[in-house]
Order: sequence, then structure tokens, then C-alpha cells
Amino acid sequence: MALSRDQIAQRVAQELQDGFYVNLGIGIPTLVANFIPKDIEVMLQSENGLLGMGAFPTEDEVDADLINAGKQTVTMAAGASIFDSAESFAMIRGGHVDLTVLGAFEVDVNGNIASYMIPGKLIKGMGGAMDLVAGADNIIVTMTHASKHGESKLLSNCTLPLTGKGCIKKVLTDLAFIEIKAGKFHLLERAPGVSVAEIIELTQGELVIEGEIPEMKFS
Amino acid sequence: MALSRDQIAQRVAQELQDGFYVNLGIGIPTLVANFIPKDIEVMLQSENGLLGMGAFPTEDEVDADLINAGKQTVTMAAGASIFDSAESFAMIRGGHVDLTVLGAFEVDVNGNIASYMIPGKLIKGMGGAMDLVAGADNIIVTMTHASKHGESKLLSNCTLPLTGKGCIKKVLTDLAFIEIKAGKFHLLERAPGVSVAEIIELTQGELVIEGEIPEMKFS
Amino acid sequence: MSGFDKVVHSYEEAMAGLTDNMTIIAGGFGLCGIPENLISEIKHKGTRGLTLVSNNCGVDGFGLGLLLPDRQISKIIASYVGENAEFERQMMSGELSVELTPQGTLAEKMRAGGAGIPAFYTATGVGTPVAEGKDERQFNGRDYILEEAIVGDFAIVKAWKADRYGNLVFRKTARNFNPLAATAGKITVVEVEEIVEPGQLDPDEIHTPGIYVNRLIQSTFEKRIEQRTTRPAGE
Amino acid sequence: MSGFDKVVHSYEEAMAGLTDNMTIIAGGFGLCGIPENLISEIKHKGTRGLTLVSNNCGVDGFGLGLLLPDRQISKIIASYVGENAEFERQMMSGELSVELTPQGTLAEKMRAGGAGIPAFYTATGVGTPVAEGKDERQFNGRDYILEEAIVGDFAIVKAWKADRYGNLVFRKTARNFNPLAATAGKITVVEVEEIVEPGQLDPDEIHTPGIYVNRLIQSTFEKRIEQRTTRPAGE
Repeated sequence: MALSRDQIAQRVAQELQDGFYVNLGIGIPTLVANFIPKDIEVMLQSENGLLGMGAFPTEDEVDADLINAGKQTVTMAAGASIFDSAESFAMIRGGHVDLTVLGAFEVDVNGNIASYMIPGKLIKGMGGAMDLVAGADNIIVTMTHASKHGESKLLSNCTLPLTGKGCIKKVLTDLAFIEIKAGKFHLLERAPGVSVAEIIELTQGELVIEGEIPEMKFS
Repeated sequence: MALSRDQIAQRVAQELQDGFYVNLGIGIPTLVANFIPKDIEVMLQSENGLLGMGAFPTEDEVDADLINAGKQTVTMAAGASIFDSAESFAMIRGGHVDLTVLGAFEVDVNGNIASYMIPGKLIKGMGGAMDLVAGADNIIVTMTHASKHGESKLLSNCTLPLTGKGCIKKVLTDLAFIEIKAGKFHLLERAPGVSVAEIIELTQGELVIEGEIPEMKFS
Repeated sequence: MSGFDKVVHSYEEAMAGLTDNMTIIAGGFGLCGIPENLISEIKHKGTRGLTLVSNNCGVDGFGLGLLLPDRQISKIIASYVGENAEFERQMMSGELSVELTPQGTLAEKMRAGGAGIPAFYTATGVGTPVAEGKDERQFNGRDYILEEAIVGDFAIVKAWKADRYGNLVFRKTARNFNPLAATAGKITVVEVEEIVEPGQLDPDEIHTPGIYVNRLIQSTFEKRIEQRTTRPAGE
Repeated sequence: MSGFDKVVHSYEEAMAGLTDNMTIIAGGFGLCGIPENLISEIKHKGTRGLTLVSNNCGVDGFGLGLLLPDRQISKIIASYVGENAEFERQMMSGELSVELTPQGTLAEKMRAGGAGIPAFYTATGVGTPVAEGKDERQFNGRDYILEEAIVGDFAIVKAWKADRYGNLVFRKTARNFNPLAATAGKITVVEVEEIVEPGQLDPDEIHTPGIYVNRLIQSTFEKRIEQRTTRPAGE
């Protein structure tokens, strides 16, 4: 069965390592924070100028001067630091963030990503997404494998305006965990109960299946 | 008679205005701080990362962590701020400093300045001088009018490697206060007791003399 | 009073000299750390044809959104917009020109503007609509595009504390674009919650040195919250 | 212990992995805010063929000058050198290659290296020996040259206080190039006077976020003064 939003977040959280500085985008990526394994520590970077984002505040703790990139009120963890937007993107662009997780509309076999604009419909802007995809070495894109109408979002060529070119190597959808290399998708894992055939069916770009494809494990 | 080092500094200090942020180079320019008129306030920028340099410390106040660009121990004035070297040169390069005073070996009629290197003899480096001359709109160069051997330092073309190209508009020597415009030196003032003829004699680049040239005034 | 005293006592004085068709750089991220009262003053002045440089454009009826109903903004350079209906309407109808700029590039353009760096290369935006018409060049085998600095006729900034000389301290994530905007205005106007005497701020803890600040005014702030998100107490 | 704990307990550990022919970026201005003990460790290790990036090169027998007698440095990128005799001798004899770089350009090259900006334009050095071989270009009618970023295999940094996570606070003008160097090392090693627990530094007052720091060591410092200049007490 297709993964829930929480399950996608949970699977991504398995990629976290102790001591990782992580930037989580808006939407499903934000949920990853709820599934950080108990035995490791990660620090969350919020591109509006906070490293070491804590939990949401209690009513009493709410501070209008302390928000995350999604404009939500937050708190700071011990060891947090505050900086301006140029410094924040110096970190991001300079490749200092260990893992970036963000959503997308489309990804293609060449690692291109489209995530910020649907011409004529949605033109809110790229925010920090273009800097994040250009600056990070280690990115996981989370999205549904196909649209509600069954149209694949894993394409041979992105159709929407790009957010970044050739920068995506890993995609986690509600159906599969996929690696991108040498111009092809490679199936690494499938969601529990989802068949390889279903994934092939909903993947428009070339998909390589090598050997037995394991199911994702959730403990 | 030719101005003393202190008198050069004193004449430069007359160019200061209340509220000026000023960078004073090493040597004679440093002396300018001793002649700031009592009724105005200026803030001294030291390019190693201090705005609001105070007096030299007493023995008790000496702090190895607080020096100026000449590596001398200093103190901070009320309202001082500390910043890193990139921020310091952002201020300088971005044109935020109101007046820069620095020494030179040679200046020419095109506003070129040579101040940091004598090939084969002196190769200590330009320090912040190239940034200062490129970044400032308002620069006063202080130097002796001629070498000990009577060779003019105000030339039609600098002979030494340049520190900056076309950036000097005002020169104060021990003999004269000179403006540079449209490819010529213009004599503005002469040192008390120094004749226009003496200045012409020691100025190799084209020098324009218009009308009566007043003597500098020292109160 | 000292020539370094930047304090002004009215918003009229704070925004004096702002005229039609000028470029304004504004600090703030969403509604956090925005110069609320300086924006209100611009609305009040009725200045038009403005180019606004700001990460966002406020919401309907608050922040930079206040400048939309009277169509005071003719162009906005921002990374994320459209949190309000009037903005979208004006953008779709072409009344408002929008130059979408990646957030990091926008921050760096402001910093560069203040720092005398006319242009810099970045990998951000390579192969995207942002790269159109821009110089491209390789360094160490990777493609980069050339982005130019931004300088404003005015910069409007919100800080937490300041001394009279304009040395600024920001509070938490209300810092964001404010220190960068402060460096990039030909005239930089700052509003703060508290003004102290020179010498009362620790020189090591000043975020923005007063050299960048031209005018300073003390005020109170609504600090509207866009996404009030809380957890239950005791969790 | 947390994966963010950057504390190491020996200088050997602090400089582990440094090998011949690497590039090291060092903080400090003159002898102020230099990583004294990390430099001593490099001398002790005997690493050779180093490219040093630092505003200055110490004095005879102290600071980076310590690396001269055994000719450990093959190239230095600096703005101002020659405060010591051995340096001049090696430079004149060609044993030591010196790339003189304007101080502001040097600071900006380090910042750019850390910030993923491969190159930037500056007016500094136009028409001078510094411009030789560099791209020149006009913006708004003025000439600028293109300067490239610097990244070091190691960065060695001196801070005042740190928490275990590597968040740094600098003291007075000992800050100088240190925060920039910290961002530009593939491995950034920091020595400090005091280490506190995470949460003990005010997040608003941290100069360098721990994300840039790989290793942290506590030590004591001689802090030699180059130009002890005083005024009489009571003046």
C-alpha cells in the first residue's frame, strides 16, 4: 500500500545520522523532525536564519520574533545559533548542510527538479529551494509517485520550469525509494505491499530494476 | 617653510566634519587623530575590524586582543563596534567611509597612486591600501612633496607599481595642498612661507596655478 | 548633539526625501522583523511607482501588502510572494511586475550592494528560468551564473535595540534580511524597540555598525504572526 | 556523546590528517587572534610544502614565522608580509613564493570560499599588478576585476569562547579573519580559551555557528603584542 505522509517522513528519517545538520522543506519534509531516532542528534537549519530549531512552542512560549522558514512559530534547541539571511545561504550554498529534504512536482532521469512554478497557475516563487538544490550534495526529494490523475512525476524530462538542473540523486515517493544515476532511475526499495510492476507502471522515465527489490522496513 | 609631520596632520584635520567616519593610514595620517577639532566628533575606522578607535591605552588598559591596523594597542570609544575583516572591507569597498587619509610614494596627474612597493627593495605588501583607494570617494594623500634628493613625487606618470588607478583627487604635501582634476594638478594652498615658484620647481607633473594662491592657515 | 546621533522623532522625518519611482530595500521574512511603521508611513505618503526589494510582500492589509491597494508598487524583486489576493490579482493583470529571485541570491545581492561587489557567480538557478539572459561560466568544471548587486535609494530596516549612533542589535529570527538591507541603502532608515546611549551596547555584540545607518526612530510594533503553531503545554 | 561534540583533547588529534602540500587558511591579524598552538603543532608535525593563506606571516620565532626555519611553507597568500628577516630572505631567494593580495580581497576570497561563491568582481586592484591575468569587466561604467574564492584543506582558527557544538564567540579585534577562515576550511580546527556547554551562549551573540567547525580544543595563549603603545595614566 502507498505510504502515508508520516511513513514517507519516517523512511526519510532513517537516512539521518548522528551529528547531521539538516534542512527540511515545507510539507512532508517538515514531518521528518517527528521521527528522528532517539539515539542520534540532528540539528535543523531553517533558512530564515536559525540553526538548531526546537519543538513548536507552548502557548506561553510563542514569540513573534522566532519563526521557521514556513513562518511557523518555533523554539530553539540547546546550542542553537541565529544569523542573517546571507550567512544562512552561505551555509547552504557553501555545502555545509549534510542533508536537505524537500518536495517537488516533478523529477527526471537527469536529476532535474521542478518544484516551484506551474505557469499560469502557481507563481508564488522559489523561496530558498533553488539555493538548497544547488548547494547541497545530499538531497532527498519527497513527493507522491504520481498525480491524483495517475500521471507519473518521475519523468524522462521535466515539463515544468526547473528549480535545479542535475542536482537530485535520491527520491522517496509514497511507492518507492529511487536513486538517480547515469541518466536513469534505479529502484532501491518499494513501499510495503507495493509491487515492482505497480512502480514500473507509474514511472514514466527509464527505471532500472536490478535483482530483488526489498520492501522498506519500519520499526 | 615646509610643514612638519604634525602640521601636515593638522591641515588634514581641518577637512574633518562632524559625524565623519574616517580611516587613517599608518604614519602621518595616524597623527591626524591628535588634531581633531574640539567641537566636532569623528569616528576612526581601523580596517582590522574596529569602528570607533579610542586613545592609546594606559599600561593598565593594554589588551593584546585590541589593536589597530598598525598593530598598536588601542582602546575603544563609546559607540564603538567590532566586526570581522570581510565586514570591515565591505564598509571600505562599499564607500561607507567618509574620508580616507593615506601616505604614498608617488601620485600623478591622472590620480594614480603608488604606495606599496619598490621593486627589488620594498615588497611588504599592500595591506588594505588597494581596497581603501578603490573604495573611497574622498581621499587625501599625505606625503613629502619631493624625495630627500629633491626628486618630485607629483608626477605626470607614476613610475612605481600602482596601488590604485585614477582614484586620487587631493594631495597634501609638506609644501602644498593640491587638487587633481582633468589630468592636471591644481594648486589650492601653499605652506606658510613657501613660494609658488618653489612648488612649481618641485612638481614634475603639469601644475595649474589660478589666481592668488593662499597660504594654509593654522589656528 | 553629536554628528553621529541618528535619532529622528517623526516618521515624516524618517522617510523624508522618498519620492516616486525610487527603489526601496526592505528587511523582514514573511511578517517577522518587518519595518511595520516605516511601511505605514510610505502608505501614508502615497509615494508611487516604487520598486520594492524584499523577500516577501506581506499579506492583505499588513506589511508591504499595505502598499498594494493604492498600487504604490510597480515592481517587486522577491523570492516568495502571493500570500495575498490583491498581490496575485495585480501580478496576473500585469499591473505589478514581479522579478522572482532565489532567496539566497537575493540576500547575497543586497550584501554585495552594500559591500561594493558589483556582481558574483552562483550555482543557484543554473538551468532554470532564473538563468535567462545571465552570463554563464565554469569554475572547476561546474556551471555558475553571474548575478548583479542591488542598491536601494532607501533601505527600511527593523532592529531590536540601537544606540543613538545607529549601532544595531537584532532579536532572534527577526534578524533575517535586515542587516543586509541596512548596508545596501543610499539612505538607511531603521526603526527599533529601544534606543540606548552610545557605550551601552557591547561592541562585540553589535550586529550592524552605525556607519550603515542614516536615521533611527523608536516605536512600538504589532508583530503579527502568520502561522501561530503551538504544542500542548507539558509535552 | 552527541555527534555535535567537536571537542578533541590533544593537538595531535586537532591537526590529524594534515599532510604535505596541503593548503591551510589561518585566522589572525599580525599576532592578534592567531591560532598559536595549532601553528606550533604544525611546526612539531614537520609538514612541508604548505600553501598558507593568512593576512600576515607572523614574526621571527612566533606565529606563522615558526614555520619558516624548517621551510615548511612553499607559498603564502597574504596582504602584508616581511615583518621578519627569515621571511624576506626566503622570498628574495625564491624559496618561498608570495602572492600579495589586497586585504579586503583576501577576506572576501575566504568568505566566498565558505559561501559557495566561486568568484566575485571588485574594483580593488584595477590597473595595478594585482589585476594581471585577471578578467576585467565594466559595471555601471566602472572597471572591475574578477577574483576567485579560496578554500583550504584545513582552516586554523582562534576564538575566545565556544560551546561543545563549535559555536564560536570572538573577542575584540582578535576576531579579524577568524570567522572567515572558519567557513573556508574543508576541515576547520578551532582553539579557544574557554569551552562551555551547549545552551550557555546566547544564540543571538554567536559569531560563527558550529556548522563550520569540525574540531575544537581548549588551550592557553601567550598573545604576544607587536606594538605595545600606551599613554601615561591620568591623561
